[in-house]
Amino acid sequence: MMTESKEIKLIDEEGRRVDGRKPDELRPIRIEAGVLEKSDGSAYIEVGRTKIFAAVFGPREVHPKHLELPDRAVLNCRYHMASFSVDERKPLGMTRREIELSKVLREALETVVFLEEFPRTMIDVFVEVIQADGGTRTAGITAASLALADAGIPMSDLIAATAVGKVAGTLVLDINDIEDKYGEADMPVAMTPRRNSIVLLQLNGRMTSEELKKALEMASQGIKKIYQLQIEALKKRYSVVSLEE
Amino acid sequence: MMTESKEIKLIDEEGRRVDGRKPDELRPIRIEAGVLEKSDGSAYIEVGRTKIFAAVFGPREVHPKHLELPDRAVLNCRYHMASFSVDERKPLGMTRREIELSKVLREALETVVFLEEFPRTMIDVFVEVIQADGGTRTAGITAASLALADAGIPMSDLIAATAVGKVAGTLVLDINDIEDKYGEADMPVAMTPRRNSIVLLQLNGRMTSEELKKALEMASQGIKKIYQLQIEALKKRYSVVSLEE
Amino acid sequence: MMTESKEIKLIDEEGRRVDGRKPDELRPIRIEAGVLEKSDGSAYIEVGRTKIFAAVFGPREVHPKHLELPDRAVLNCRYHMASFSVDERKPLGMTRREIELSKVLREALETVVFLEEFPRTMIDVFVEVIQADGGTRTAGITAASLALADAGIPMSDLIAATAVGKVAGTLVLDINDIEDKYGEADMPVAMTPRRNSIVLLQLNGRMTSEELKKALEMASQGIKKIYQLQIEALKKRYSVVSLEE
Amino acid sequence: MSLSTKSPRMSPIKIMQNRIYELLKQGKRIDGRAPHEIRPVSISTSVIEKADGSAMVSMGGTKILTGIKVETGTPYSDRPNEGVFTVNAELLPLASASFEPGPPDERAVELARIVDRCIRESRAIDLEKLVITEGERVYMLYIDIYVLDYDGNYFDPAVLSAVAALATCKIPRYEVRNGKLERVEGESMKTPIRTIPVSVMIGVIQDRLLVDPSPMEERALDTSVILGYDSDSNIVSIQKNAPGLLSLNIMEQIIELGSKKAEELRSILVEAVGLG
Amino acid sequence: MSLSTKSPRMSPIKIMQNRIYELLKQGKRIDGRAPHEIRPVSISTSVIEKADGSAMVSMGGTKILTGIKVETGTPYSDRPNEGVFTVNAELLPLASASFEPGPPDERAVELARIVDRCIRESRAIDLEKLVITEGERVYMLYIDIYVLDYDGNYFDPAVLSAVAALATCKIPRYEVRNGKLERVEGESMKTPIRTIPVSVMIGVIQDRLLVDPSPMEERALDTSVILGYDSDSNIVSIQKNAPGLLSLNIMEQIIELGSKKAEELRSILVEAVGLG
Amino acid sequence: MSLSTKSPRMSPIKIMQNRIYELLKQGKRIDGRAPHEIRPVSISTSVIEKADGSAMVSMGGTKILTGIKVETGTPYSDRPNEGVFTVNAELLPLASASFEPGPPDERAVELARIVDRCIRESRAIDLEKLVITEGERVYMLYIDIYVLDYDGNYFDPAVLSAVAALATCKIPRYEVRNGKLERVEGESMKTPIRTIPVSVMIGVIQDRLLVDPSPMEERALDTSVILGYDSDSNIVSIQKNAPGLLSLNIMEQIIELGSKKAEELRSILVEAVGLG
Repeated sequence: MMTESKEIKLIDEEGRRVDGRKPDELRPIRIEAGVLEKSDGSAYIEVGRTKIFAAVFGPREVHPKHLELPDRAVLNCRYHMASFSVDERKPLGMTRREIELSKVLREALETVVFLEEFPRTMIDVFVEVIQADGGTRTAGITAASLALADAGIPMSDLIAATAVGKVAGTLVLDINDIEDKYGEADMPVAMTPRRNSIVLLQLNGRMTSEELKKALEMASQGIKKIYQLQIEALKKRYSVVSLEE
Repeated sequence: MMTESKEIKLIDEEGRRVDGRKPDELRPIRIEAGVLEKSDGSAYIEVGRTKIFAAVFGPREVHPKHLELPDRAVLNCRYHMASFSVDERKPLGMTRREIELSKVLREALETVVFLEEFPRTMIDVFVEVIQADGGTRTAGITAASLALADAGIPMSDLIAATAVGKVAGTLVLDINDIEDKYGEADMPVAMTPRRNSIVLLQLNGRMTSEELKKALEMASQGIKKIYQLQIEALKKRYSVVSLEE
Repeated sequence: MMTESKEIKLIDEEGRRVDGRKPDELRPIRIEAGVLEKSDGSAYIEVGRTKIFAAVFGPREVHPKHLELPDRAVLNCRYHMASFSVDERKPLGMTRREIELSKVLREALETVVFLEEFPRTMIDVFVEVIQADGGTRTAGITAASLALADAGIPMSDLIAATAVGKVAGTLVLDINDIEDKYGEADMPVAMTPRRNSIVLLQLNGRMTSEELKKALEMASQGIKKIYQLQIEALKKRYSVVSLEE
Repeated sequence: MSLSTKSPRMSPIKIMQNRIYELLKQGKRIDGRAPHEIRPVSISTSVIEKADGSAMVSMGGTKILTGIKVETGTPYSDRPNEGVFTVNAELLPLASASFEPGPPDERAVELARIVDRCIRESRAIDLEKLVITEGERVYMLYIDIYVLDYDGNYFDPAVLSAVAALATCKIPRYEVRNGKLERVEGESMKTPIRTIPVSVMIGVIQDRLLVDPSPMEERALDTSVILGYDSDSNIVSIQKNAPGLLSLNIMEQIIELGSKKAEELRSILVEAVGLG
Repeated sequence: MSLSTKSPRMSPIKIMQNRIYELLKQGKRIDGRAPHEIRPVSISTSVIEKADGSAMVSMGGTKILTGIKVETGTPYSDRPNEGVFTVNAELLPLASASFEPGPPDERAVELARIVDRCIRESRAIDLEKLVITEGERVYMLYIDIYVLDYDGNYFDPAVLSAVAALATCKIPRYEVRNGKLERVEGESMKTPIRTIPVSVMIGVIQDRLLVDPSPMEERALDTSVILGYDSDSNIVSIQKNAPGLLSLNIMEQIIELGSKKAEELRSILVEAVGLG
Repeated sequence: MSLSTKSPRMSPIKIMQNRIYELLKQGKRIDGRAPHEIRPVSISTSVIEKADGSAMVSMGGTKILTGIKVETGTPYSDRPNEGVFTVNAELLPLASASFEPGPPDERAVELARIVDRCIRESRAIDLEKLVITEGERVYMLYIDIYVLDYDGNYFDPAVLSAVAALATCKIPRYEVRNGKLERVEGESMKTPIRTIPVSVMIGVIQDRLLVDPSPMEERALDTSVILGYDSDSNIVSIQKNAPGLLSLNIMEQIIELGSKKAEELRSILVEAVGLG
C-alpha cells in the first residue's frame, strides 16, 4: 500500500477496476450456511477468489476452567489462514496479523452475541481462510456471524462486512488483493445492518476526512447487499432443515 | 530406505549381512533391570550398538489434575533421543518422529498394563535413547516393559520387540542402522510373547503380502528369544533384590 | 573475559581505570524509590550508564493456583533486559542468562523477605534493565530490594550489591562493561549490609584464594556505601509520602 | 510425551462395542453399511487457485483439504540429486469438538507422518526429476493437509487428497540462466508420479474387521491398522494406531482385505484426477 | 485465539459508566479533566546511550520507553530499493497487575501493529533513503516499545515515543568498500522523516466522546477508536479496539475531534524533538 | 521468571536440619560419610560410539552422561581466531520424580551455565587451536549433558563428565582443499586441553560445611556454593545456588575446603582419562 504502482493501472480510462468492476461494485459472492457436519454451526463464503470456512462450537464447558466468567459466556475467536492460502507460503503457526485479526473479530462478535444468556460457558468461533484474495477479515466475520446463527446462538443482529479501498485516488468497494497491494488505502468495515452501526473498523493507508466519510457510506451500501445474501443463505438452510426434519 | 545402495553390499555371497549376521540372527543383546536409583522401576538394553535406558514412575498423583481418569490410570510415555545418539546431532526438543514414537509406544504399553487397578493416578514411562543404531523403538519398548515389571506394575504380559527388514530382497531379523538406511523396508514389531499377539506394528518400505507374512513370522521367532532375555534379567534382578533385603 | 586485551589499557600509569576511577571507587549512583504508578512498590537505579527499573506486586493471589504454598508466600522474580539495552540487539524472549539471573536474584531476595507472613500469596518482583553497562544483576537486586521496601513488604534487611572485577591484575570495585569484557574476572556480590552476609555470589574468571578474599572485602566496603544511598532514597520517598498524605 | 486419552475403556464403550460386534456378525453396521464398505468418496482438484496443487476430498462426513506450494531450495546433502517434499497436517479446531487450536498434537503428527510414509515409501514421486541443478537447487513441495470436518477415519481421505493434489499439481518451472535462478514465466510441469499410493484404515473387533470406521466405531474398536499400498499391491506402510492386541491370524486377514479396498479407492482416485 | 476478558459487562461497570456519562454531559471527568483534554505529556529523547535512538514518554501516569537499534540486512525481494523497519511492543509485567510475563499477548501485538501502521501508512520514513546497495544491503530499524507504567491509553504515548525516537535516531553509516560492508566510524545520519504521525485514542459513551482515557474510563467505555494522522491531517490508520456499536454519526465526530487533538499532540512532539 | 519452590522452609526440614547439624558436629553424616567426604566416583569414557567424545560419570547414586558432537561453523565476529563450544544440560525426567519433561527449566539452565563457566573461565580448551580458516571456519563443540539419575549434587559429576568427554574427544579433522571444506577421512585430533577444571559443591549448615550433598542434605542446607578450580588452584567460577546467608568468615572456609576437594576430584579424573 506504500508505493502507488507505476505499471499496474488500477482504474482504466472507463473507470473500470483491474477485474472489470465499477468502483461501487461488489465481487461475486457465494454464501452458504451449515456446510460442516461436526460443528454446532458453520458457514462458507466466497468473495471473488477469497474462500473461507467458519464454524461455531458451544455454548460448551469452559476449558481451562479459570477462564470461566460468572455472568456471561466467554467468546473465543480464532482467525487462521491455511499455508497455501496466500501467494508466499505462510509458515505454520499464528502470525502477528492473525493474532490481531482474531482480536478484532472477537470484539465485533461480542458486540452482537447475547453472552449473558450463557454464563459459565464458552462459545468458540473458528474462521479458516483457505484462500486469501483480499477482504478476508470482512468475509470471515460475515461467515462467522452466519455460523453463529446456524448454531442457534442468539444475537441482536447479523454482522455483514466489506472493505473499501482507495486506488489511484478513487474509492472502491470490496477491494481485492491487487488493489490492496498497489492501492493507497484499505478500510475493512463490519456493521450490524439493521442498526447501521459499525462493529469493526480498521484503516491501513491515507484518506482525507471527507474521503473517509464517503468510504464509510460506500461500505454501508455494500454491507446492505451482503446482508441480503446472508438472509437468503439462512432461509435456504432453514428450508433444507425443514425438509429434512 | 528409498534408494537401494549401489555401493554397500547388504548381503554378501554367503548370505551374510554387513555385520556378519545370518538373516534370521539377532544382534548381541544385553538387558538389565533395576539400573537407576531414583525411579520406581528401570531397565537398560543394548542391542548391538543401540543403547537405551527406560524408567517408570508411579502410580503417582496426576499432574495437572484435569488429565485424571476416574476409572483407570493415565499412562504417559515419552520416547526421547540424546542429541549425540545419532550420526547428525539432533537438535534439542522433541522431533515429530519422537512425538509419533511416544504415541505408538504408549499405545502398546496401554495394551498390557492393568490401568484399571490404579484409577486417578498416573504412570510415567520414560525411554531415553543414548545411542541409536537401528531398532530403537523396539529395543525401547522391550526395556520399557521390563522397567514396568521392575516397578511392580501389574501387566498381562511383558512386551518384547524387534524389527524385521528387507535388504537386497532378503528378509532380515533385527535390522541395524545401515540396513535401515540402505535397505528396502523396516518393520518394527512388538508382541506379547505368551499370547503371540502384536501390540505395536509399523512398516516403512515396500513388501509384498507374502513377504509381510513371513516377516511377521520371523519377528515372532526373534521376539521369543528376546523375551527369554527379559525373563533372565528379571530373575537376576529379583535374586539380587532377595539377597539385598 | 577470556582474552586479556592487548590494545585497551584497563589500568593506566597512575592506577586509574578506563573511566578515570580509582580501583576502589564506585561509579556515580542514583537511586530513587516509588518511581512507577501502578506497581505496589518500585525503584529506579543508575550505576554509571547502567539503568534499571524494579517493581513489586503483592502479596497477591497466586496464579496459577497450584503454585500456592501453605506456609508462606511464593516469591516470583524476573530479570529481563530491553532489546536495546546491550550493544548487540538482544532478541525478544528470555535468554539462558536471564533465566539464570532470575534464579539467583530470587534466591537472594527469598533470604531476606519474611515470606511466612503471607502464606498462600505471591510476591512478584520484576527487574527491567533498560541499559546494561556492567553490574546489572547487582544494580538490579539493589533496586529490587528497595522496591520491596517501597511496597511495604517486611524484610530482615535491605540487600545492596556490587561487582568486583580483576583487570590487568588489579582488583577493581564496581566494574563496568569494558572492564568485564576485557578483564580477567567479574564477581557480583550482594549482601545484607547490617549483618555483613552474602546473599548472592557468583564468579566468572580466575582469581587466587587470596584475591578472592580481598575482593569480597572490597565488595563489602562498596556495598556499605550503596546501602547508605538506599536508606537516603527511602527517607526521601517516605518524606514525600508524608507530605503527600 | 504421549498420554492416555479418555475414550477407550469406559463402560459405555463396552456396550457400544458389543452392539457393533453383534451387527458385524450379521454383516451390518450402525450406519447401514456393510462391514467392508467404504463411505461415498468425492474428490475435487485445483480448488485453491493460489496453491500449485490442491484437492478437497470428502469421505462420508470427513472433509480434507490439501494444498501444495512449490518452492526451490537446496537438496539434502546425502541426496544431492533429488527434490524434496514435506508433509504437514493440521486437525483444525473447526473440524471437531475434540480438536484444539495450537501446534499439531500427536494425532496430527501421526497423520502427517503416515501420509508422508505412503508417498515416500511407495516412491510415488520421482524425486530425481525435481532437480534444477544437481546438488545445488531442487524443487521443494510443501504438502499441507487440513482436516476441515472430522467424521471418523481422516487417514484414507488425507492420503487421497494429498495424492490427488500431487497428481494435479502444476510445478512452476525454474531455470538457471547466467548463473541466476529464474522463474520461466507461464511454464509449469506435472509432478512426476510413478505409482498411486492409497491407504486403508481397518478396524478390529474380536475376530471381525471393518473398514473406514465412523467416530463411534473408532472408539469401540479393539484396535486398528492403517495400511498403505502402491499400484502393484505392495504394502508400503503400516501403522497400528491404537492400543489393543492383534493376532497374526487377524493381521493376515487385514492384509488381504486392505489390498482389495486399496484397489477400490485407487480406481476412484484415478478417475477423479484423470490418471491411469 | 482471542478470548473475552472479564471487564466489559460486569454490573459495577454499568454504575461507573453512568457516573462517567453524567459527568461528561456536564463537561467533566473523574480526574478533573475536560472531556477532550489530554493528560500532561513529557518527552525525553536519547535516554538510552546504547540505542541508536530512544525516547521516554509519559502521558499522565502512563510511561513508555522506545529504543531503536539499527542493523543492516537484505531488503524484501519485492522492495529492493527500500530499507526495512519493524515494530515490537511489550507490555512489561512491572507496568500493571493486568500484564503477565511471557511472549507478547494479543494486546501487545495490537499495540505494535497500530504503531507500525501509523508510521508505515503515513510514509513517515523515507525508506528509499535507507538503502546501502540496491537489492542487496539496506538499513534495518528495530523499533522496540516497552510499556513501563500503564495508567490507561498506551497507544498515543507509544506512537509519540516511537516517532520521537525515530526523529532523534542517529543511524550509523555503512559503506561498501572493495565489496565489503564497513561501518564508517564516527559517522551517522538522521532518519529521513517525511511527516510526523501521531495517534489519538477516543472513547465513546453513548453520544459523548472523550480522549486519552484513564484505565477506569477504558473499562467503562461503550467502545473506543484509535486514529493515526499525518502532518497534513490525513487519516493514516484506524483501529476500533473494543467491542461495542459505533454509529456513522458518532464516527464523523470522532474523525473531527481526532484531527484537532492530533495537531495538539504533534506540536508537543515537534517541540520536544526540535523538528518542524 | 523464577519461582519459590516447596522445599526449603517447611517444618519437617527444620527437624532434619537439626539432625544433620548434630551429626556434623560429631563429624558424621546420615549416610555414614565424613562431612568432607565425597561419594565414590566412577568415570567411563567413550561410551557412545556415535559421539566424538563421551563420558558416563557416577558419583554415589547420581549418574551423568555427557556426549560431544563436533561440527564446523563460522566463528563469532569478535573472536575470529577461536573455535566455539556450547554446553547444554537436561535434567531427564527419568532421573528423578522432581524433574519434568519439556524445555530446560531454570535448574537445567543453571547447571549448563555453571559447567560452561568452569570450562570457559579456566580457559581449559585452547580455542585458538580449533580454527580451520581464521575468521571463516572453526570447529564447534556441542557438549550435551544428560542427568540420568539424580541422587544429589549433579554439579560436580556434570563437570567431571564434561571434562572427561572433552579430554577423550576425537575431533574429526577438516581441511580446506581447493576452497572447499573437506573431512580428512580417518584423521582426528585431541581436544587441546590447557587445564583440568573441576567443581566442588559445598553445603553450609550454621557454622559447619559438608561436600557433595545428598538430596536430603540439599533440602536441609542453610545455603550452598559451587566453586570451580583450575589445575593451579585458581578459583574460576562460583555460584551460590540457594537462598540463605553466607558470612565472609564461612566463605573463607569454603574457599579452602573447595581447593582441597578439587585436587582430590582432579586426581580421580586425571587417572580415569589418562591425562596428567
